[in-house]
Amino acid sequence: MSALGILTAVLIIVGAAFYLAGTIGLLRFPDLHSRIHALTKADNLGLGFIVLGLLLQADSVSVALKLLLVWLLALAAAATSGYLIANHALESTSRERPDDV
Amino acid sequence: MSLFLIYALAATGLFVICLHGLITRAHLLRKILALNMMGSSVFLLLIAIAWRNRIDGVADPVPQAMVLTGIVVAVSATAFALALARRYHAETGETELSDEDGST
Amino acid sequence: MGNRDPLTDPGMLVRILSSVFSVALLAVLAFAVLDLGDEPTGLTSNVMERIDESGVAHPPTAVLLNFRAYDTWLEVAVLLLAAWGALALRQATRLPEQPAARSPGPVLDWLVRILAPLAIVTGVYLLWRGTDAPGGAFQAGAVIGAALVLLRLSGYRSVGLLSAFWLRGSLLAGFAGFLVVATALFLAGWSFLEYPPERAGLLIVIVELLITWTVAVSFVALFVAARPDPDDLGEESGGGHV
Amino acid sequence: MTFEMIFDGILAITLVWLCWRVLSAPDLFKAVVLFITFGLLMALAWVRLQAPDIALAEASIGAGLTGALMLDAVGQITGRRFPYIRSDQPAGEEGDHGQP
Amino acid sequence: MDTLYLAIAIFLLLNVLGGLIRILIGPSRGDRMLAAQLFGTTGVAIILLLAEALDQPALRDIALVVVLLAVINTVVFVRFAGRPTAQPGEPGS
Repeated sequence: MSALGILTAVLIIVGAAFYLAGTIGLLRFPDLHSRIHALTKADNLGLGFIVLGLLLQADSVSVALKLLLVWLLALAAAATSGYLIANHALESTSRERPDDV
Repeated sequence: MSLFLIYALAATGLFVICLHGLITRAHLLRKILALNMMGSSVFLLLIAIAWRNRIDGVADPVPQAMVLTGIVVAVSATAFALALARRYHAETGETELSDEDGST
Repeated sequence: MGNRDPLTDPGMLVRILSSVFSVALLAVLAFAVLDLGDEPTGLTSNVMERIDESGVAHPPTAVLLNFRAYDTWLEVAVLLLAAWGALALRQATRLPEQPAARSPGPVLDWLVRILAPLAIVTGVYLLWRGTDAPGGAFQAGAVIGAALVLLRLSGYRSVGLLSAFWLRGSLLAGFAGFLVVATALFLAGWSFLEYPPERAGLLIVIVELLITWTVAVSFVALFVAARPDPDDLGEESGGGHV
Repeated sequence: MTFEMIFDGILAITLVWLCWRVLSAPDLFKAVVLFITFGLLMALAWVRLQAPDIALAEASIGAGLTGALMLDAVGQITGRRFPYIRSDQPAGEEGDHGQP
Repeated sequence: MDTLYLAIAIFLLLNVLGGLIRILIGPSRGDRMLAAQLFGTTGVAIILLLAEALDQPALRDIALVVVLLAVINTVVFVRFAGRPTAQPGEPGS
């Protein structure tokens, strides 16, 4: 296995470890907001490392650009979703709503 | 246990579970979910067969095209059923169609 | 759900009977699957033999738009009926505006400004790729339609707000396009929906463009029409509680 | 026993289990979220069966239309303040049959 | 190398299985959506790994589409489906 291959393997394994951390955070953290915190960090970094590892194996510029685009979009989408869910939860708990059980 | 068998058996399992759900669940949304997944199970079986019939690594494109057609038909039917169910709910406040004997 | 006596409760009886039937059916189906054998059958070789005549290089696209164009044509008809039916349910002739909501907020607005154009570009890319790689009219239409839905959801409420004429026209475009092409070919001496090999590529591109547009508009129509119209019921308007 | 087969086996079992949970989960909202997950995993199954066209369609339709429609519908049907629910509806009803 | 990609893909699939527990136990709707959100990103990673392992470049387009459209579900949830607080009466698991 070439040095590049080893580096890819290491990066991908690190990425997978971040996913594991994210899942554990999702399961173990006590409330919604800390779960969001754990999750957005973990899955962004996890996907980031996996994309980085795969980038080293990319055989053309267009493949590399597509991988980067996927990662950047995932970053933006995850951050926004996390914000939206957190904001939503915050608003609904701070405001008393007669219709909530 | 080949890839074909794994997915084909999963497809039969899905089909039977969805059929059971379709019969026993009264809630309209649940029935729509069951119908949708039932369609997916049939597609899964067809695509598994297409994979089994591959020649030189090319899966049979005819079932694939059929399933592609089927997915669009399934999503149209699901969306229309949802529109009907929601209209029904808006009109009556009900989420189930009642039986003659009222046991829903 | 359980805890009920099957002798007195018909619902429980149905459940038990259905379970028994399901298990029996599972056994039959599993046996049928295991009995299929190993030798490949199917139409792969037939398709690959004649793919050069189809005008496209990607087998599923060739099947969809040339060899089995009938299926695709009728599929567009189903989509048309579903969208038209959903619109009729709310007795609207045009897409309504969504209930007034608070602004989507700067974060979502920022994201949508990036995502929606990119999604539309991706849709066009999938359409373009469809002739020789996975992708094609339906996937492209679905992605573009989803982008339009996303725009509507995030406060751009005029997106897809077509007049009745253009909305109906867009829903009809795919179906009508197929019909016109098929009729023209029929009059030119070919059989119905049989493309002349040397023109097939061009005709397929035209039909695909129309289908993409129809699928995209249908998706927006189906999504918006799924919400029952408060005005129809003479009640105060307002959809979700947001 | 190759890695491919392990992947397929886990995926197939998860699909069947998810389907069962979608139809038996007491909470409708939970069922819909599980259904969205089911769609995502289905796309993985299409990938494994060499049907990238279908995976593409499943991904775009599942994420872009079906999931959104289902969430919207469940919001209407379980939402207490949805204006169409008549006042004689019991206030605590989840809107799902089979709630204990 | 392909074996490593597949092994990691299996690992990520198992992660999804673990995350499903959060959907099952809730407690709030936001938690469930959050888990679904994580599955989207995990699915993208799995698809990218499979694209490399099975040598099917077209799969990267699928990953792109999943990423582009994943946010729609969250937006619909926040606007139309979110009855956000945990429900005390809801069954725990």
